[in-house]
Formats: sequence, structure tokens, C-alpha cells
Amino acid sequence: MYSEKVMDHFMNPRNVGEIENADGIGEVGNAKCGDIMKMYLKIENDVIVDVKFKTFGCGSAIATSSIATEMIKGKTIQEALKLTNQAVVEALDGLPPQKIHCSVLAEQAVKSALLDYAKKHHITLDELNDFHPDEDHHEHGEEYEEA
Amino acid sequence: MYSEKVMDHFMNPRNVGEIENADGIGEVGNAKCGDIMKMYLKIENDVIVDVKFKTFGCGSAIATSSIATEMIKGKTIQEALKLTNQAVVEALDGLPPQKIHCSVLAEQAVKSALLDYAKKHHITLDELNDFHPDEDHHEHGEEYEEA
Amino acid sequence: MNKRIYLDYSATTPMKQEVLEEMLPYFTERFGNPSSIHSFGREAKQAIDQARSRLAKAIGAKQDEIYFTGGGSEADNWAIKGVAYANRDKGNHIITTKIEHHAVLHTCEYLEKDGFEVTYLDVDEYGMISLEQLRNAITDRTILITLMFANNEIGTIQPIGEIGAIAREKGIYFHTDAVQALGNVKIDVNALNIDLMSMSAHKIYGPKGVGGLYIRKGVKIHSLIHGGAQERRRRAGTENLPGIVGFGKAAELAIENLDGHIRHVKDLRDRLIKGIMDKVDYVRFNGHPENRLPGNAHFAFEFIEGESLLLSLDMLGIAGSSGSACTSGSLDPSHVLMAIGLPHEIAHGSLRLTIGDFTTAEEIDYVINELPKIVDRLRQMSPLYEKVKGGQK
Amino acid sequence: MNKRIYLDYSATTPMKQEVLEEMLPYFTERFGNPSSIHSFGREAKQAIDQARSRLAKAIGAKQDEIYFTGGGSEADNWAIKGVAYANRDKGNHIITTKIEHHAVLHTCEYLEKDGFEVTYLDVDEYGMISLEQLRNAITDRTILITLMFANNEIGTIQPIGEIGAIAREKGIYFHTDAVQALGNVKIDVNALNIDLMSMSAHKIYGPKGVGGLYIRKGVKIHSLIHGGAQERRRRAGTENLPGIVGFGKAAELAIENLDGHIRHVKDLRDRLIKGIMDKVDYVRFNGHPENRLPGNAHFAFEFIEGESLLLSLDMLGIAGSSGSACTSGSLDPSHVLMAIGLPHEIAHGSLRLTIGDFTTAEEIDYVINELPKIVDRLRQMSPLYEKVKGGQK
Ligand SMILES: Cc1ncc(COP(=O)(O)O)c(C=O)c1O
Ligand SMILES: Cc1ncc(COP(=O)(O)O)c(C=O)c1O
Repeated sequence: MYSEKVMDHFMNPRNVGEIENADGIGEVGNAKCGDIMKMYLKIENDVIVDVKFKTFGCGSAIATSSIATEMIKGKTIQEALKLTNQAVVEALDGLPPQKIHCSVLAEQAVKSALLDYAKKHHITLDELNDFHPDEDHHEHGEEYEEA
Repeated sequence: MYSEKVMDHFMNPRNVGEIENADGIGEVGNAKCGDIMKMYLKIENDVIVDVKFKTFGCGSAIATSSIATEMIKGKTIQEALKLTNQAVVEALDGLPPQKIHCSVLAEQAVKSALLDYAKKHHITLDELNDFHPDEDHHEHGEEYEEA
Repeated sequence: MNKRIYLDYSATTPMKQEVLEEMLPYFTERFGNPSSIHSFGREAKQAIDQARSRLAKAIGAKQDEIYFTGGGSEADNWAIKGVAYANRDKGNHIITTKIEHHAVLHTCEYLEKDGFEVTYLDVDEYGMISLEQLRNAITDRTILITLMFANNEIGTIQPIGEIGAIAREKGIYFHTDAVQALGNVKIDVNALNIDLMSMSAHKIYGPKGVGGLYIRKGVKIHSLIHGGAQERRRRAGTENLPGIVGFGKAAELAIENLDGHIRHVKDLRDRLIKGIMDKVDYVRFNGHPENRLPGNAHFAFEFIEGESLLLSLDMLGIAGSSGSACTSGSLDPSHVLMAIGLPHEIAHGSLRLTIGDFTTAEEIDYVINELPKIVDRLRQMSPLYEKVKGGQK
Repeated sequence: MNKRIYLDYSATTPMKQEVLEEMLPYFTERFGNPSSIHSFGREAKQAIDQARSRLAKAIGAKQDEIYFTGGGSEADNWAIKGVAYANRDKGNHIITTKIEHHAVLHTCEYLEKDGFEVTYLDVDEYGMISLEQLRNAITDRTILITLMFANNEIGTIQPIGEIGAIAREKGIYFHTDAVQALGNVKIDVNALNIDLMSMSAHKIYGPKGVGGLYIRKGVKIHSLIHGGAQERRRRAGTENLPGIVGFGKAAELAIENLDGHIRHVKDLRDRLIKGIMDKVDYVRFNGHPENRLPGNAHFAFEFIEGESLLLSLDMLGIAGSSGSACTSGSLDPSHVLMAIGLPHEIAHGSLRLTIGDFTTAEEIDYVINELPKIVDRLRQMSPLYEKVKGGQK
């Protein structure tokens, strides 16, 4: 079902935890839908010097969170804004169709944290003008039967 | 499917053949329905001294013909008239439900031959007043699927 | 991964060796078509007759009330559609519950599109229906009550005898999906007033792809699969000869060993439940405390999600199941967990472990040892857990 | 009875050893439910995927156009009812033939009771339909043509490519029952414009109780068995894992060996036909002389009845089949023999001998030697034969 990459990031997630006094915090998803991602950023001179996450969710929710933190760590804000869910999926060597929404969530968690940073620091990030993290992010794949 | 008795009478039918100048001949069934029984009687002093049959039909049609000839050979006409299809079925240790009609046919073949004898010899057999061998004798059992 | 611990017996069971051995000759040697009149056909027919009589004996039915199908789902579909369409002149109302298997629920939904009306009974927090609600739901248009014997997720067993009595009293056909109950509960279709009952071989250590429908003599029902005259003209198709033979053997074994089986799986189940409840906080135990399948344990661990739990267990070779939405790719957790009133976020953390004849105490102890660590690891990652940690733990 | 000679391969086939071996691990070890996400489930899922791809390859389909069923009859029922109900808004007319298998005929009759109209095409003395009659039967209410690939009794193969082309041209769905054709004829669903196709494993040395339905992408069809999301949500029920694995293997073997298989059974079939026709008088050979299944020989022996022929053969260990009414307990001989215009009394004397991969030349020679003696013995007992004896023989 999952690629080795996904299983690796699920079993050995990178950057789990919280950052005290984080510069930006993003939280997307909700418990009702079964996945919440919370992302903490430490930003110095427009560069993401540290990032941590906590995730409530399925294997791919945890794996996408983990790899997303890796993909933006050490990057500038502008670079991080370019992170797409497709890139996350590719970096994980693919996801099953019904799990694509997790990658969308990871992208949104990063953007939410950056938006929070921008708000706190009174910066405008044009890239996020159309960003509404609360919209339904679920894309339905095939449904599998409980056995 | 068939009892050993049926298979024995089918594989080694008794009294197969014709009787030249028979005293009574009965033929029942028709080719369309897949079974015809023809029975020949030699009668002396009201006793069936010889009986032969020819049958076109399935295994149980042949077996019922065969055992019916055995059951009436050496019997008086009055005794032969008492032959019932149930007696034929019992003598064969049973028949599958969809084959019961063969035993009816055997009974009718005997009666037809006796009726023919009676007509030729201008005798009245009261037992045969209600006998109409041309009526549909089929009783339907379960249908089985061709495989 | 060396050790493999299978705790998903409600999903499917391994076949027992005795069952396989009974089946083997029928693949390559005694392979005839039971409808054929030659010796190959006759020996096939005999084998089917024997299986039918074994199954009949297992549930207190007559041999000619047992019909073999291609599985439990086909049996459910056949029973419900077959009775609905054959009795449409009498009424168009069907009563079922909110916690049925999808084979029943989706069939009922299909019938709703075709003019039938369906009442879906509620269940309480333990998954039990209310007999009063059932009685009140009956109208003079009601033609069928279809109500599962035992639930596949939370294991709750319904008061089938009482339900059967109500149905009989009102002259309404009563179908029960006994796919999970067979081999785990004593069943007598006459004592329980059951008119139709679905069964499936692969849940009782028999082969997959074979099921059965008990149809009480006299029940008016249409066929689902038309064609040849097999199964007394009611279910067409060349019989799954080895499968049916295996089902017969599995049913026989299940009934012979019923008490021993129940004792074995119940002991291990209780050991598992105690072990987990003692070692883990914030966990709920779901389903009815007493009226439940002997091998069923169903938990909901707060703050974590079921699939990640399953995956973590799987990495240790432990096979379980979850009613979390994430295992099915749908949005909502299982309809059963919703029906018993579990909040979404808690339902997401559900884990079903089902125990069978091959389960050992060592396996259970291993799970009792490992599962709390996994729960803890996932909670450490969970943003929901951090909120309660400080205060309570 | 020591020697047993099986000449009823069209009824069912013994499973090949390779097929059994491929299946065996899936009963007791790799027994998982393909819907489960743990390792047991994943290895089961993989096995099903492989089988699906083998079957797809065998008929030139895409993998996601193959759906597994519980047999050929279920596939026929599903295809016909599923398309009929899903396309009722477009029309209510179905075209089929008089010589279909009962799984098609009785399904059509069921639909007739529910407001559908069905045209049953005639066939000529060889069992062939007329393309012109087909074309004329099409109306603007026609939603489905269901027409068998090869007949199970007399072996006649229809011009499927031409029929497919007509259906495609008119925009009508084309279903074909290929239960007898698979493994005996090269099939490419695209070249032949087939939209739906029924298959059955036990006719190609695979297991009983497993079938398949090819459904071209885009075809509008309802489910027959509702419930779980198996088979891309179209056919519910826990998959018959070993059965499906066996079907996949059998399909692979059938395609690999197709030419060799055809040559083998055809040679023996022709040897049988020649032997019998040379030695027996008053015998007809039924079905199409060229366009027929390679292993099918179908005779009608005048003056005798099929069941007594079969029984006599069976006493020698020879297993055959008959379309006589007496084998089925019904009044009329098979509908197929009626449709090709065989008089009742001749149809009653029919004998189908179907040859397969395990048939040997010695077996055929034995039959050629024994069958004429049996025919003669039965004719000596027949009151019909005595009438022709004097004059002609
Ligand atoms: C032409 C044809 N269609 C359908 C079937 C039914 O297949 P099954 O017996 O697998 O249900 C058969 C065989 O019995 C057949 O020969
Ligand atoms: C309660 C219940 N009903 C029906 C079914 C369906 O049975 P099958 O998978 O054999 O079609 C199952 C199992 O999947 C079940 O647990």
C-alpha cells in the first residue's frame, strides 16, 4: 500500500515536537475528519532555521508532515511557499489515491504557519492571498471495505 | 441416482423381445416424450405363460418394463390386473421422483396388453373400464440442469 | 518481520488443515459436475449432500432448507432482495438497523431507490437495539425484518430470540445476518424463529467464496441468480464443489468444538482486555460487556488515529483492524461507531482485535506489552494529546 | 469399474496440478482478507492483482476492466440485469437467441416479467444466428444484445466479431457469454467489440465457484451484489482468494497452450467422430461442421434414448452428457436441440462427448469400440428400431 519512503517517515518521523516561542504556528485539519497537523517554525532572516510538527492522523498524514518539514528546513520563506502537495507526494515515492489529501494538508500546514508568521510580523505574502486553509481539503479516492 | 435393482434390470433386462402371434400387445408412451413401451403377452387358460417387451426410453423405463414382465409372468389375468406402479417402484427399491412416470408407464403397458387381449377375445375386464392409456402419464419431479 | 500475530479473525480466518484435507480430492480427482448423471457427477452430488446435511445439523435446520451461495454478501443480497420482490404485493416496508454490514445496508438503500421504505433502527451505546422501537416500527406494510445476529465491528449480539418471536407473532419474515455469529454462538433456527439466515464459510475456518442461506420451508423468495436448476432451482450456477465440501467440514468442526472454542477465545480476549485497560489511559472499551462475540475486543484510544496504530502494529507483525475513516479512505469513521454515539475524534482511534482458535497466550501477552508503547509513541506525536498531558497524566 | 474415461469437459474440467499448487498457500498461510491493510491483507491483495492482470492479458482487456464473480451464471445475471436496470431510461428491449445457456435465458425471462421486451433470435440447423435477423431485430429501444460466444451443447461458435461490429455501429451494449469459448478460441475483446463478457474458471481447468465479468470502461451497469467496496465497488463480498488465484493461473495456462490445446482436442475429436460415423448407422452429427468448439462432438442416435446410452457408457466408466429430456426429468429435449430443428424423437437420442487436455487416443479408441455395441444393444430393445430393421439394415 505505502512506499518504503512513506513507511520510513512514518516509523521514524523527522522533526517531531514543538518549538517554544515559535515565530509561526500553523494548524490545519480537524479531529472530526481524523487528521490534524500542527507546524512550528523558527525563522531568522527570512530563513526557516528550525521546524517541528505534531500530527494526529493516519500513516500518510504523519509521513507527509515529516517530509514536509525536511523539505522546508533551511529554506527561505519564498522557497517554502513554493512547496506543493505534488512535490510532497513525489518525495515520498507516491501515495495511494485515497491518501492524496494528506499531502494537501501538509502543504497547507506549512502555508498556515507562514501566514501566522507574516501576520505576527506584519508582512504581506502575496502568494498567500488566495490561501484559505479551512476549506475542505479532502479528495476522495476509492473506498475500501472494512473486513 | 438409481438403486442397484434398477441398474441390474437396466443392464440385464429380463424378457426382452417379441412374441410372434402374441395374444395381447400393448404399446404406450410416444417417441416425442422419449419413452415407448411395447408389451407382448402369451396367455393360456387365463394365465400369462409368456411375456416379452421392447422399450425405447431411459434407464428406468427399461428397468420398469423388465421388472413388470417378471412380476406378471406366470400370473393370472386377474392377478396381473392388480399390478400397480407403486408395486413396480417398490420392487425396484425405489425410483428418483422425476422417474416415477416410468413406473406408471409400465403399469399402463401391462394393462394395454391385457385390454388388447380382452378385445381380441371378446372378454370384458371390468377393472379396465376406466383405463385410458393415452392420457398424459408424466409426473414432474425436480428438473436438473444440463451441465 | 519474523513473528506474525494474526488478530483479525473477524475479517477472515485461516482454513483448518482438516478442512483443506477434506477439500483436496475434489479439485483434481473427484471433480465432477454434480448435475451430471455419470459416476463423476454422482460422487460430486453425494459430497454436496453430505455438506448440506452437516450445515443443516449445525443450525438445527432441515437439509432442504440450506442453499449454498458464493459468500455471505450474496446470501444477504439474495435474502433481502428476494423476499422484497417476491412479497411486494403484501407491502414495501423493511426494518433493519443502523449497524448492519454494508451487504445489508447497501442492499436496503438500493431497494429504497426502487420504491421500498426502510426503517433503520437505532442502537444504544453498547450497540443493542430496543425491542420497543422495533415493535413500534412495524406497520401493516412491513414484509421483512433483517437484523444482524452479531456485529462484525464491536461484537454485540442482539436478542435474536425475542426479535424472532416478535416477527413470528406479527407474521413478518425475519432474516438475520449470522456471518459473525455462526461458530461463535449456539444457533437453532427453530428455537429462535429465524426464517432466513446468512452464513459465510471463511469466517469459521472454511474457504473463502462460499456462503449459505438458510430459507425456512414455505418462505416466498425470488432467485438472485437465475439459470440452471441447481440448489433446488433457487440458485443457479455449477456448485463450488470443493468449497461446499469445505464449508460442510468447517461447520461440523465448529459445532463439535463450540464450547471449547468459546472458552479458548474468551479467556484470551479477557486477558487482552484486562492487560490493555490496566496499562493504557484514555481508552474506551466498545460494544456490549456481556452480550458480545467471544473473540471480539474493541477499543478506542483517544488522541490517536486508528490507521497509524494498525500500521505500527503491523510493523511488529501484529494484524488488527480499525473502524477509522482513514483505513477506508472515506471521511467518516465506521457507521457502527457513529451509531453507538462515539464522537468522531474518538472513533478515529478505534482498534478491533479479534481472537481465534490459533491464538496463543504468548501472542496476547506480546500485544499487551507492545500496544501501550505504540499508543504512547503516537500520542507523543499528537497535537491533541499535548493539551491533556499536563493536567491529567 | 476400473477404467474411467472422462468425456464431459464442457460440463466441468478437473483442475490442473499447476493451478492447485498455485492456490494451496492461500488456504492456510497466505489467507488474509484483501481489504485488510496489514501484511496478511496486502499479500492477499497482491495475489488478486496478479490474477486480474493474468486474466486481462488472456482476453486483451485492461486490468481494471476485469471483475471476479462467483461463477459464470453470476456473471451472466450481473451483465444482463445490471445493464438492463442501469439503462432503463434509454430503452427496454434486449436481443438474445433461443440457444443461450439458461443463465441467460432465465434471466431474460425474469426481466420480461419486469417490463422488458426480449427478442429471441432463431438459429439455423447448425445453430448459427442470422446477422440479418439480428439487424432487423434492433429498434431504438434496444439497449443490449446478449449472444453467446460458443454453445455449450452443440459447440457452434457465432460470428462474434460481426455481431460486435453491428452493436458498436448502433451504439448498443454487446454482452457475450464466453464461458465455453474461453481457452478454446482466441479472444480479444477490443478486436471483437465486446462490451461485457462472462467467464467461468472451472471450464478451463480452474476452480469451481469462480467466474469473471469483463466490463468495458464506461459501460453503465448496476451491481448485482451490493455491500463492501470490493472489486472497485462493483461486486461486494470477501474475494475468493485461492479461487481467484487459481482462475488467474488457469487463464494464463490456457492462453500459453492455446494452439497446442486446440490441436490436441481437435485431433481426438475428429478421430472420435470419424470412428463413430463409420461404425454406426442412423446417426446424425449436430452443430456446425467447422465453426465449433475444438473439443465438442455431438451426436443423435436414432431409435434410442440418451439417458440409457449415458448409463450404459457409465457402466463402462465412460462419462458423457445428453440433451435428452430424460436426463433432466423434463418433458422436452434441450431447447438447443429444439432450436436447431431436431425432431423430438431424434433429439432424445443425443450424446455429447467433449474432449479435453487429459484425453488420450487410447480412450477415444476404446469409446469407438464400445459405443457402437451399446447403441446396438439398446436398439435391439427398441420398438422403434424393429420397424426399420427389415427394410434398410
Ligand atoms: C455457456 C455457459 N454459460 C454459463 C454457464 C454457467 O457457468 P457456471 O456453471 O460457472 O455458473 C455454463 C456452464 O455451466 C455454460 O456452459
Ligand atoms: C456481519 C457480516 N455480514 C456479511 C459479511 C459478508 O460476508 P462475505 O465477505 O463472505 O461476503 C461479513 C464479512 O465480511 C460480515 O462480517
